[in-house]
This record gives sequence, structure tokens and C-alpha cells, in this order.
Amino acid sequence: MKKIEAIIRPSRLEEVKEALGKFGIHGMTVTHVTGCGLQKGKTEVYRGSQYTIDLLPKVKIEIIIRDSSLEEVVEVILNHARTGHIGDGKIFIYPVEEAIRIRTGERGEEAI
Amino acid sequence: MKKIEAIIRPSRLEEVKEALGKFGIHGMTVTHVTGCGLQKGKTEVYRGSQYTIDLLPKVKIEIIIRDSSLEEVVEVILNHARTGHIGDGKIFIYPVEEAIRIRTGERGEEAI
Amino acid sequence: MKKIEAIIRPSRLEEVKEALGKFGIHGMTVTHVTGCGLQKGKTEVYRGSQYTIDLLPKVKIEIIIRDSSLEEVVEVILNHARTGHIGDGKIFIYPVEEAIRIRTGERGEEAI
Amino acid sequence: MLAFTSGKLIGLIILLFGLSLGPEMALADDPTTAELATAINTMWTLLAAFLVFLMHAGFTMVESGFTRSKNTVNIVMKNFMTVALGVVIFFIVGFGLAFGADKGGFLGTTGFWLAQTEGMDFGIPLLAFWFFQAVFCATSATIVSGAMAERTRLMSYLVFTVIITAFIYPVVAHWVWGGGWLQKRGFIDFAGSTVVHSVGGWSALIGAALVGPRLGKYGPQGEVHPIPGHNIPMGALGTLLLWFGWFGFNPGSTLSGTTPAIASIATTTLLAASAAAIASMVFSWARYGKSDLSLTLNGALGGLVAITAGTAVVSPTGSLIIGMVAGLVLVLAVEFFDRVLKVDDPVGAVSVHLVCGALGTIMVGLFATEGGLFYGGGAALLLTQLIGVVSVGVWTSVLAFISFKLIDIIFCLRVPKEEEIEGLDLGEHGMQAYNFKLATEVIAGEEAEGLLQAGQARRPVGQGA
Amino acid sequence: MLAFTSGKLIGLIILLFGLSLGPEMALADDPTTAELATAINTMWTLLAAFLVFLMHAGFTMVESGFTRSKNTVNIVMKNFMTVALGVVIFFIVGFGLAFGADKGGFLGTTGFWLAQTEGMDFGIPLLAFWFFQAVFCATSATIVSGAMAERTRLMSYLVFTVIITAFIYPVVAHWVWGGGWLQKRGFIDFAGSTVVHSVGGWSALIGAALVGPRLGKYGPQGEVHPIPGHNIPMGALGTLLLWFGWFGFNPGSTLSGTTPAIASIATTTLLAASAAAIASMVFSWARYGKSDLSLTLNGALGGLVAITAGTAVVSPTGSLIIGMVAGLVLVLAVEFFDRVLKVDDPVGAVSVHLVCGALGTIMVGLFATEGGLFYGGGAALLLTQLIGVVSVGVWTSVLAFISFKLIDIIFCLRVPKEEEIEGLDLGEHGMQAYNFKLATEVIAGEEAEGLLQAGQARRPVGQGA
Amino acid sequence: MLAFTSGKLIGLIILLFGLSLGPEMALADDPTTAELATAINTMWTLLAAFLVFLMHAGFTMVESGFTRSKNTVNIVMKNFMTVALGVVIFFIVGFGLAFGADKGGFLGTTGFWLAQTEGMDFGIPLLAFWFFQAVFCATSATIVSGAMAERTRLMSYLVFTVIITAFIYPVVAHWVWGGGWLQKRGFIDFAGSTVVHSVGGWSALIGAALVGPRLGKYGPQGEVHPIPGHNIPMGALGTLLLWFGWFGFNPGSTLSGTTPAIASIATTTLLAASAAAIASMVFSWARYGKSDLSLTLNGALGGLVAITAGTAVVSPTGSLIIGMVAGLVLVLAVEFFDRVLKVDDPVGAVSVHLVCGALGTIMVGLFATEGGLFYGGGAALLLTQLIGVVSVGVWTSVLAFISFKLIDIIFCLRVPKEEEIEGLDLGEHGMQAYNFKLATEVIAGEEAEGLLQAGQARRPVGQGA
Ligand SMILES: Nc1ncnc2c1ncn2[C@@H]1O[C@H](COP(=O)(O)OP(=O)(O)O)[C@@H](O)[C@H]1O
Ligand SMILES: Nc1ncnc2c1ncn2[C@@H]1O[C@H](COP(=O)(O)OP(=O)(O)O)[C@@H](O)[C@H]1O
Ligand SMILES: Nc1ncnc2c1ncn2[C@@H]1O[C@H](COP(=O)(O)OP(=O)(O)O)[C@@H](O)[C@H]1O
Repeated sequence: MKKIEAIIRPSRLEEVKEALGKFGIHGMTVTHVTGCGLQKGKTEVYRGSQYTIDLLPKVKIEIIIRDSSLEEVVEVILNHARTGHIGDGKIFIYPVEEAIRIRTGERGEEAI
Repeated sequence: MKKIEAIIRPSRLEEVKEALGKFGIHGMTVTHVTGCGLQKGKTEVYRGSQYTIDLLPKVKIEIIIRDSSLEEVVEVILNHARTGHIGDGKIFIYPVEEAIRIRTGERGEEAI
Repeated sequence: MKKIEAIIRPSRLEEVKEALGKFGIHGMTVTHVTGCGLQKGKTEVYRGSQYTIDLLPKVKIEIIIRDSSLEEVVEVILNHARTGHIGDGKIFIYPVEEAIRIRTGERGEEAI
Repeated sequence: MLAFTSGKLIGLIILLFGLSLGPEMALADDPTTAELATAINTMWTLLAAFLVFLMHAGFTMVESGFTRSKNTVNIVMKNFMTVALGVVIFFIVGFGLAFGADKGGFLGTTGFWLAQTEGMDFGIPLLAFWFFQAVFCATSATIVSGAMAERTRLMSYLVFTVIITAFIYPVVAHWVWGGGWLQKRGFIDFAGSTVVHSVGGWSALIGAALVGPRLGKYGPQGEVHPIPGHNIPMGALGTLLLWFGWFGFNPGSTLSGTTPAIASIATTTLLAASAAAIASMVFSWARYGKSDLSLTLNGALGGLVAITAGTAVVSPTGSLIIGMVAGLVLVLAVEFFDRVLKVDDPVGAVSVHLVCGALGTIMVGLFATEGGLFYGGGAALLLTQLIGVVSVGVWTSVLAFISFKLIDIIFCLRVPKEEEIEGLDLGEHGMQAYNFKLATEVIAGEEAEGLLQAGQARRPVGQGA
Repeated sequence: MLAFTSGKLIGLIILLFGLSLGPEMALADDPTTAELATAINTMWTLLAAFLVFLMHAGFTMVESGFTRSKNTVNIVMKNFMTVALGVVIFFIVGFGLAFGADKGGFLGTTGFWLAQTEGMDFGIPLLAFWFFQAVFCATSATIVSGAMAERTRLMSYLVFTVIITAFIYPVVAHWVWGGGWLQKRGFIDFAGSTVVHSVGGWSALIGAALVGPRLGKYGPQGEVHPIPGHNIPMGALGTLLLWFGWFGFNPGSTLSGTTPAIASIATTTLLAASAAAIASMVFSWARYGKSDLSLTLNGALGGLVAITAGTAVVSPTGSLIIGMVAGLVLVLAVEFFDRVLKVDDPVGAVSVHLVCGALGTIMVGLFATEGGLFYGGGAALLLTQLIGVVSVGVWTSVLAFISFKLIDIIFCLRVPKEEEIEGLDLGEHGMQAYNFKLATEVIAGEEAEGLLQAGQARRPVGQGA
Repeated sequence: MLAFTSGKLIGLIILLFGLSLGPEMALADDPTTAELATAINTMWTLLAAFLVFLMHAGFTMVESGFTRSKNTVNIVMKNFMTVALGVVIFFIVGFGLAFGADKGGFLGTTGFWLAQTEGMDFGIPLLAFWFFQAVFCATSATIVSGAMAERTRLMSYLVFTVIITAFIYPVVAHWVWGGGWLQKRGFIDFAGSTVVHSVGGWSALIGAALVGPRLGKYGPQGEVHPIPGHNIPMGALGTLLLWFGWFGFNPGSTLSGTTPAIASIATTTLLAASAAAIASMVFSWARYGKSDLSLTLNGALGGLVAITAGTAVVSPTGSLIIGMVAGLVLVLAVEFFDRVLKVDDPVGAVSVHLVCGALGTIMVGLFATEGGLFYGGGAALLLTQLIGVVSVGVWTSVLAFISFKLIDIIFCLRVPKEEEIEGLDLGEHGMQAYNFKLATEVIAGEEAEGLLQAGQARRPVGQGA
């Protein structure tokens, strides 16, 4: 099993989620995060003083997936999260040693 | 060392935390996340229009643990997070290469 | 590639971020989390009753990095996140199998 | 009564032809001073009643602020419906019971649906008097929602609101203000420490006890788990709105703007609340090590409730003492209900309205400059005050008990456990109170973007029509 | 008019020498009753106008509460500037058009910049009348902001605010209240269901339709995506502030505190709003399975708008019925605009102000105790009311349409798509409405700490000076 | 003075026997017009004072909204205690110093604890006058909290509140309104641009400078780090409540509802605030590229402060100009204190109250329709105004400096650094202002569930009793 961690634009979440659903992936965990990178921060003004917000809002999607589906799922995310502008985000892949469904105690690929 | 990542119901957090404490595990990091899976979303009504919230609130507990305690801790979490209803969540296990305590610079199992 | 996950005090975030920036690391993902460990919780009073908040606010920084920079980056974080008091937090290192830039599809160290 | 019969007619004609008529607007004959006095009194009463109305915004803010965000829509709905339902029910039933022709000193029998009001004369137009009394009645009812917050079914609450505004409160109002037996006995409750606040407070106590504490409020060994409110500045705004509204509640209860008593009533109201706030802050600071804002806010309200009975008959110094006592007792009362009786009252309604209401009513027997024990008036008034407090307490708590028991059987008082955990907002209203989002947020139905680009029929004008 | 010429002079002298003069303050000669009546009327009108002013706080809270947090600074700015800009423009232009010397029953021609006001006489000082009318005018304008919220450029909105307060509203006010043709025809719109609320409502409808729905509001197949407001208790506070302000809006429209009509006006206002809130709650409960707070709050406002036309000429029972009808229709109207017409109105402004405003104006023809169809008055008044509603509707919507089209060409009505997704707060103001932080938070420029330790010049006193 | 001696007695009797007496309530003899005039004036003053009281809710909202969420409980506590403590101290000490028998034009010497008030005559009941002055005094004091927010110890702040309400403010009030030297010199400060606002503003400036900037506000090279407020709509609500309250503050300062001047005072107040808001918005837009809501809100307040001195003696056009100037200067003043002087004033209190207060007072010398330079009155009044502004400034700042220095030595002005980082809410109150939770939230003491299932004694009724 692998963990796909995709950091995407918040405005792409709905579309990515829907595309994954159509693909048959329903289980995922979503977190609101902030991030920085190549994308320039936002300059805000408050009472005449400017300041920069360099941590921009992003959404992190985590999906634990059997090895065999990995590439396809990555493809789906890539296709639907991309806008082509700097700040589209990243996908990271990690190894997973075990998955357990709390409700039943099932382990491994059964559990996800 | 392993990382235990448990995604549980928010209403189980207190009990799991307490049980872990009794077991001797005090260090953990907790994040509010949202998730979807088999559990059905909530239907809400606003001004007469229905809509579904399919990302439900969950709590993610992360515990870095020495390999030897792994199974026991998983057991504790399973026992206290379970309600038997769909949506109880998952436990995922990941490999950890190193742990460092920022305060002292200690490394490895000393650090956790 | 490795993932550095640093759990630090919120009040150290700005300094750590700046130090990393000077070092040349700009990409990172930041999450507000809560944690417990050796650090004692805060006791609050509400209408005459005391209670303890044992989950304290922390900030989690995630950086995916090429293997070669690992130790130096850890060093930077250690130096700037440390206050010497209990609760300074931890750094955890995880293996990463792949990184993909959503915008371009680039993979591996190019992507980060 | 000083009637404006001719003025009314002319008024109507003016209304029919709009507002901008000039000198003709002046009545043919100059008004008499008696007519002007009535006009002043009417205006005063109405303005005061408007302020009392605003107290419902205050209650709404206090009760939402001091409860959890998962139950906010529900508590707002309860407060909002209390005033809407309360005044309609009072119109249909309550007013007649309270101020209709007296029957045995116990209740009124005419004036339902504002019919059969011929004999009534309150020195001001009937509807001005009615309006003032209606918002008062709703105030009494709304006290209950706070104490029972976060676990009581909306339907059950609404049924009780109907009962208290139709019957429980009006009867007490009749006893004390409508020519009933307590009024005849010389009981002094100028603006309703007992009539309004204790009636609400007793109902709140019975209701909170019967519905039981919120899940998780008390541990298995009876240990107390505080459940902090979710929005303290909102609670503070509510408290200040209540205080502001009280300047209608108390000085308005003269029903007269021509009496100079309104100045001293306003003053005792201001001083008592201030003294109480100071007392609660200092006492909580001394007792718990830190000054507790939630108790300080409650303290000010306690002072206001306490001065309400005697506001017109005590001196400024008397009001300072009454306020101070209320502020101290409030802190102890909150502790007592929370830790000893273990009645879970999220907003402190019982301590504020029942305890300080009773206390304030009794202290009239001590501090009334005419008749008070400390002013050489003997114990007669004090005794009367005690009788009033006790009899209203018995009446209200018995009726509230029976009502809540019946409601529980018929409608079930409490929401199901799962709903309580999830929050009444989702359970009872399918809605959440807050939707704070990040600066850049997820918009629902992102696909609409594609739609926009594809050039659909309803293309927004702004895109370059 | 009853002039205070001498009083004014003395007043000024008193002002010049401070406030604490004693008996000399009394006018040499005791005032006449006519003078006192004017004083009472002036005071009443001003106090009522203050309450109407507070309605702008109500609008601000309602409109922010029922929209998303990324557009809150923007909607607050719009509401705040509406009253600031509105009263200045009304001072310069609007007042003259509305209340100046009549020209053909269509508009006024004097009184611009409050000059040439010699002939005017409103029974109270000119400035008291002006003040009341000015805040009324701004009320009409501010209705538009809610319906067009979350996507309209600030600049475009402000330009429209100038147009409506300078021209669209004043002309209608002239027709109905300034001696114009509708007033002469006997059209009854006591406090402005049509003049204020429908004018705002029609403009809101045209504006919302032209600017188009918010991104993501409607799916490609036209399916409706609800976009919940971000702060419901704030919306509730706003509603209660509006309701409170309405007690200035309606009873104040008598411009007279000496008429006992103010009591019945206040009563019908209270009862209609209450009945409407109950009706909306029950109806939404029955229709959608859960009681909808946002519709209930809207319902109360709908009841208030509906009673405004007839508040002085209907009975309490009539007001209950008018309110109930408004509460029911409101729910259906929200559905109709949202699902059938697909005009995206985030706060329900069109349903509340246009639909209930027109409805309430028409119902005067049914429920007016003198002249209403149900009271044996025949259909004449009803016809007049219909003519009024339609002609104001045509006038307003044509002008609003032309105005918005021109504004769109010159300024562009809508913000760019990216800005809308990101939120107008960042786009138009570079600012966010909320910055909630964790208890222990990141302080900006942490390096300041080092600075402190290094012992800089501006060492804070508190560190042991 | 026109006494109501007999009326009072009858009033008391009425009070003792409840409210529902009928025709007997009418005084045996019809009231005289002089009595009615007093009644009208009393009512006006009290209602105005109530509005001024509500300004404390406005201050609380503005100051919480424009500071960070970790210090919200603390700033609310400070604002709330200012009014509670302020009126009590003013009752005991301040009133006598301000309005007691004059001693050398410098201070009053009688009337402490409202004793020895025999000679005093203000044309209205003493307590009505006292009430109005008491809430004024608290207004002056509460200005300080905003400028010193987020770092000042509660205890130290409270001690200063006692000093300013007991001494600093009352003496100035005596000079200008209590028969003191400035009043005799013809200084015009109708409702307190200088007396109330500059006194608060000078104290705020000295306090903010002495306590030092918030951690992180200025970088090591002196660069300015903005620290945005946490709740802008709350700040906007506060601003609107303040504006609303100002209609009590200014028109109420006539202490007379019978003078038609109240209409023009209300008008100049409305227009000045509006013009200022427009000016600040446009200027911030032009200067910073985006329209800044926080400066626009501050601008409106600046306009209100500026018009306060001359509200009764300038024309509507004059008020528009005064407001506009205040709105422009406000923006520059905020910049000046923030960037040049580097005095950290989170809410802009110094710019609003001190700068606009002084400016407005001076502009009376230009725009007063009688005596103003621009109206051909020469420079005499202008000079007097300058003398007033300077002397009050010197008095206040010297006393504030000494007071804060002493407080710092005894109590320490500033909280410890760790507490400031963590937030004063936890440090000084052990409490957080907000507890927003997810829809389904973690309930404290989940074990209670087990308890419920096990069938404990206090089983809630709702579970099927
Ligand atoms: N090295 C990294 N480690 C962890 N997260 C990263 C890293 N680099 C980028 N990110 C995340 O990806 C987001 C987008 O990255 P950015 O460099 O701005 O744009 P792009 O992905 O288009 O190159 C960042 O906001 C951050 O959350
Ligand atoms: N494949 C997955 N990857 C990541 N998180 C998952 C995955 N499947 C489920 N989850 C998380 O676990 C939660 C519970 O899963 P769900 O399928 O609803 O119920 P159950 O765990 O009882 O089968 C989800 O809300 C989601 O946060
Ligand atoms: N075993 C663990 N697994 C995951 N996170 C941990 C663990 N131990 C500590 N943490 C995180 O590190 C933070 C600091 O740890 P703590 O033990 O309090 O202090 P210190 O790091 O100084 O020893 C905790 O609040 C928690 O977020």
C-alpha cells in the first residue's frame, strides 16, 4: 500500500474529489493547510501598512491506496488539480506498512 | 520506530487519549481533519435547498512509537475508538527513519 | 527524498521559516496542530471551575527534501526552533518514494 | 382619561393624505396641558418598551455566546421565537388574565384578544400599555431558554413558552400589578424582580433540573467539567444590550415621563449594576485567583435584576449596596447550583434571575426609604416582600413542574443523545451557525466555472455585455 | 408653524456659556402648549430617526452574516458607505426633489442643499424633518447591497447608491409623500412599504439579475447549490436591530409624538412581525422538515416590510393577518427567485423588500379599517394601491435597469472571476475580515523579541523602569 | 427651578401601590406648561444619556474587533469595568469636583456622594443631570483602553480609570462646563470634543507611549509590522453603535428637548460623520490603492469627535467641511503615530479622539456662525479655542504621565513578555474568548455517556421518565 499526499488549490478540491469518486476512490482524508514555495505571497494592506502573507491556503488530500491503483489515481489527481499556474501544488508518495479498519479490525488492503 | 496515524471520530478523542495515557503513551500530535469513505455524508438544509456535506469531521492522531510497542498501542486505539458504526475510521502504520527532540537534540527512541 | 516533519512552537514559526528561506528552502507545508507530551497542559478557569487543556497548540512544518540536504536542514530547524524549555517539539524523518509537481508533471527531485 | 378623540380623527385624515401637510397639522385648538402630559407619558412608555424589546437581542447574544457553537442556531431560534410567540399569546390570552377585570384578587377575566377593554384606564392609550406589558411578558419567558440550552427540544421549549406567556406569568402579573392580592397587600415589586425575573428564574430552575445536565457536564464521581461558551465578546455585547434595555425596563415602568422619579430610577439602575459588576469581578478575582469575565457580566445582570424591585423606592446609596450584595451572591449562587445542586445552567440564568430577583425583592424590605427596616419602617414591609417571593415561587415552580412533566410525556423534553453530541443545530435545523473559510475558499459547484466559459444564457453582465 | 425664534436665540446664548446655568434657562415666559406640542413632536421624530439610523447596523449585520466570510469587509464597507454617502447626496439633491415645491405632481424643485426652504412647513423644525427623511432614503438604498453581495464592484455599487439617493427614491417619495400625484390620488403608504422597501427591492432585483449569480450558485443543469451564510448569529442580531429600528421607522412616520396613533402603530408593527416570524418558522418546518432559522429571520423582516404601508390604518387583528400572509409568502418567494427565476439573492432582499413590500401595500386596500375592501370600503382603495405599486415598480425598475447597464459599461458591474473566487475582501480591500488565532499565536516579526532583550531605546516602561 | 414636589409625593404613593391605577393617576391639578417643559427636558436628557451609555457597547466592540483574539476577554473586561467603575467613582468624587460650588474657577467643592447639592439647579432633576454627566465621564475614560490594548495589566488600567474619573476629567469638565475659567473665557466645547475626547485622547497617547509598543509591532530597523484586528465586522458594529450613541451625546448635551436646536445638532452630527467617512474612504483609496475599511470606520468616528465641539454653533455646510477635514487628517494622523512617532495604538484612539478632538475644537473658531473667523467674527474665538485646547492638553498629559509612572512603579504597567505572547486572556483571566468547534465536536468528559447508560440517579427526564 501507498499513501498519496496531494497538496492542491482549495478551489480544485471539489473537482478532484468528484473525479476520484467517478474513478471509484471514495476514501480520503482532507486537511486545510497553508504552504509556500515558488508561488508569490499575497500583499495585504492594513491601516496604510503593507504586509505579505506568504503562507497561502492549500488543501492536503491523503489517500491510502493499493499499489496497483497508484499510477492511475495520481493521473486523475494531476488532471483535475492542474490549472497550469504556479502554485498548483505537489503530489508525494509514501510507503505504508499497514492499514486497519477500526470498526472491524480488518487489516491490509481489505481495510482501505 | 513507526508512526501510527489513527483517523477517529472526534467524540472518541478524549477516551482514546485517556486510555493511551493509562497505557503510558503521553506524546502525540492531534489534527482536526475531514474525511470521506463508506460513511454517508450529512444532508443539510439552507433556505429550503438541501445539500450534502460529504467531508465529515474527523480527528487524526499521530504517534511515533518504538517498534516493540506498536501492536499494543494499536490495540488500545482499536478498543477505545470503536463504536461499531460505519465511520469509525482507520489506523495506518508508516515507517519512521529518525526522531529528534528539538530541545535537547536527542535522537532515535530517546527522543520520543 | 525524505520528508522532514517538524512539530514546533507556534511562536517559532516565523523565525524558522525565515532561517530556512535564507538557507534556500522555500517550499514547505504548514499545519496548525495540537499536541501533548512532557509539557504540562494549561489550567484555565471558567465560572469558578478549573480545567486543564492538555492539547497545546503547535505548528507542524512538512518539507520534502533531497537526501543530501537533510542534515543541514534539520540543523537549521533545530537551531531556530529551540528555546530550551519543555515543549519545543520534535523532528521526524520519513522516507518518500516519489514527488510530482502538479503544474508540470515533473517527478522526483526536480519537483520539489 | 384624557382622550384625544378629535385628534385621532384628524390624525387619521392626515395619515390618509400623507405626511407633508403644513400648518394644518396643528390641531384646530391648542392642546391642553393634560393632553400634553398624556402625550409625554405615552411617548415615554413606548420608547421604554422599545428598549425592553431590544433586551431580546441582548438575551440572544448572551445565551449564544455562553453556549457551544454547535447549538447556536438552536438557541437563537428559541430566543427569537420567544418574543414572536410571546407577544402573540399575550395578545390573545395573557393580557386579559393579567390586567382584565379582577376576579377574587387572583386573575383578570376580560381583555382577551384586546376585546372588552372598555373600563380599562392606564393613563396612557391602551395599546401603549399593552405593548409595554407584552414585551415584559416575553422577557420573563426568554429567561428559561438559557438555563435549558444545548439539550432541550425546540418544540418542547416552544410549548412551554406558550404556557408561561399565556398563564404562569400573567397570573403573577395580575397579583402584583393588575389589582391582585399581593398588590393589595402592599407588596412592592416596582419593575418586576419577582414578577418578571423570578418567574422566569423558577421556571428555568425547574426546567434545567428536569431536563438534566448536558452530556459530559458532570463526571461519574460528580466532578464538574466546565463547558466554556464559544463567543465571549458576543456574550458581553448581549450583557451591554441588556443593561441598555434595562433603562427602558425600570424607568419605563413608571408609565410616565412626567414624573421626576424617572431620573432617580435610572440612577439607581445604573449604580446597582455597576456596583454588582465591581463586586463580582473583585470577588471572583479573590476567590479563583483570576478575574472571571463571565461572572462579572453575570454579576452586572444580577445587580440589574436585584434593583428592579426597589429601583423607585431606594436611595442611590441603597442601590449601591443592593448591587454589591447581588454581585457577591451571584458568584456564590453560580457555584452552588453548579457544584452542590448540580443543576446545569449554561448561562447562569437561575442565579441571575431567580436568586438575585428574590434577593432584590426582599432587600426592598430593608432599603425602601419609606417603610424599609433600615429606614425605621419596621418589619412589616419585609414580611410582605417575603410572602410575595415565596408565593410567586410556589405558584411558578408547581406550574412549571407540571408543565414540563406533561411536555416531556407528550413531546419529550430532551433531544436524543446522538443529536446532543452532534449539536442541535444540525439535528433540529440541519444548519450550522458558522462557516468561516480560508481567504481562498472552496466554492461549491466549481463546475459552474466551465459553464461560465461556455457562454451560457445567463451570462453575467459584468463579463462585458 | 409654531416658531421658537426667541427660544432659539436664548438657546444659542446658553450654548455659548455652557450648560450649567440654572433657572435662567427657563424661558422668560412660560412656553405655550402649542410650543410644547411642537417640542414633543420634534423629539419624537428625532428619536425615531435615530432608531432608523440604527437599522443600518442591522442591515450590515444581516448582510454580512448571510454571506461568506471572504466578502465580509466588502459588504460592511458597502453598507457603511450607503448611509454616509446617502445622507450627503440626499442633502445636496434628493431632499429638494422629494419635498421641494411641487412641479406637476412629479417632482420637487426647491430645497436643494437645504436652500430655498422658506415656504416649507412640516410642523417640526425643518432639520428634524430632513434628518428623518435622510435616514429613510439611505435605508432604501442599502437594500440593494444585500441582493448584489459577493460579486459586485464597490465602485459600481457606490455609483448606484448616488443615483438612487439622488433621483430614483426622491421622485417616488415626492409622488407619495411630497405632494405628488399618488398622494393626491389617495394612495396609502404610511411609512414606506412601497416608497422605501419596494424601491430598494426593485433595484435589488434588477441589480441581482444583471450582475448574475455568484460563481457556483447554479450548476450546469441549473441545479441550485446553497451557499450558506458564514455567521448566523450575526444575522440574527441584525434582524433584531432592524426590528428595533422599525419602531422608529413606523411610529416615527407620524412625525408626531402627540398623536395617540403611535401606540397602535407600534402595536401593529410588533404583531405583524411576530405573526410573520411564526408563519415562516412553521411553514419552513412543514415544507422542509426542519425549521429554518434564516427563513424565520427573513420572515420577521417580511412582516415588518408588509405592515409598514398600513401600520396606521389597520387593526391589531389585521396586522396579525398581514404578518402571517407575509411570512408564508416570503418562504415561497425565496424559493421562487432562487429556483425558478434563478436570481441569486444571497440575503433574500428581493423577497423581503420587494415582494412583501408590494404585498403589504396592496393589503392596505383589503384591511384598512376605513376604506378597506374587507371593512366594506369597496375596491377603490385597493385599485389605488395597485396603481401605486405598479407605477413605482415600473419607474424604479426602468431607471435601475438603465443605471446598472450604464454603470456596467463605464465601470464594469462585476468583479473579475479570480477576485470573486479569492474573495472581494482581498481583491478590493487587501484585507481579511477575521483573524482568529490559536491561544498561543504566531506574532508578526518575532525578531522584536531579540530587540527587546538587547535593550533598545524604546524599552517598555513595564519591564522595570 | 420648576419643582414637582407634590407630583413626587403622589408619584411615590402610586409606586407603592403598583402601576395599574386609573384616572387617579392624573394629577389633581393639571400640570403647568413650565412643569411640562421640565418633564420634556428630563426625558430628553435621560434618553440621550441611555444612548451615551450604549456607546460603551460600541467601544467594546470596536476595541475587541481591532485587536487580536488572544486579548479579547481582557479588552472586553477593561471596557466593561470602565463604565461600572467610572460611574461609581464619579458618583463618589468626580461629580463634586466638576459641578460643585466653584473654587477659583478651578474645581468644584461640593456635591460629593451627591450630598450638599442644595444650591445646584440644572433645569432638570439633579439625578437626570448627574446620570448624563456620569456616562459622559466614563466615555472619556474608556478611550484609553483601546490605545493601550493587548499589553497593559488589568489592575494598572483599572487604577488609571479611577484616577481619570475621579480627578483628571472632572477638573476639565469644571473648567469648561462647571463654571470654571475656560467657560468664563467663552471657550466653546458644546458636547466635549476637548473635555471628553481630548482628555481621553491625551491620556491614551501618554499611556500608549509609556507602556511601549506591542511585541513585534516594530522591527529592529523600526519597520512597521501591521497587526490586523481579529474581527472587522465586530469593529464595524461598534462604530455604528458609537455613531448611534452620538445622537445622544451631542443633541443630548442641550439638556433640553424643548429647544429646536436639537434638530440642527443632530443634523450637523450626521453630516460631519458622513463627510468624514467619505473623505477617509476616498483618501485611503487614493493613497494606498485600496479603500481601507478600518480607516473608513475610524474616519467616521473622527468626524463625530470633531463636530462635537461645534455641533450647536455651525451650519450644516460647516459640519460637512469639518467632517471632511477630520476624515482626511485622521488618515494622516494614524500614519504619523504609527510610522513617525511609533506610538503603537491598535485601534487609532489617539488619532480619533485627540487629534480630531483638538482639530474640531479649533475649527469652531473658524466655522461658528456667530464669532467664527470665516463668518466675520474675527480671531478672538479662535484664540480662546486654542487656549482651551492647549491648557487641557497640558493638564491632562502632565497628570496622565505622573499617574502612569506611579502606577508602573507600584503595579507594573505592562504584562510579562510571556503573557503577552500567550495572550492576556489566558494570562490574566485563564479564559479564551472563542471556542469554535467543528459541527461534531469533542465533548468534555465523554465518560458521562457510560454514566448515562448505566442509569444514574440524575437520569434526564427526556430519556423517557
Ligand atoms: N519541498 C516541499 N515540501 C513540502 N511541501 C511543498 C514543498 N514545495 C512546495 N510545497 C507545497 O506545494 C505548494 C505549491 O508549491 P509552489 O512551489 O508554490 O508551486 P508549484 O507546485 O506550482 O511549483 C506549496 O504551497 C506548499 O504547500
Ligand atoms: N483510503 C483512505 N485513505 C485515507 N483515509 C481514508 C481512507 N478511507 C477512509 N479514510 C478515512 O477514514 C474515515 C472513515 O472511513 P469510512 O470508510 O467512512 O468508515 P469505516 O472506517 O468505518 O470503514 C474517513 O472519513 C476518512 O477520513
Ligand atoms: N511520540 C510522539 N508522537 C508524535 N508527536 C509527539 C510525540 N511526542 C511528542 N510529540 C509532539 O511534540 C510536542 C512536544 O513534545 P513534549 O514532550 O511536550 O516536549 P519536548 O519535545 O520538549 O520533549 C508535543 O506537543 C507533540 O505535538
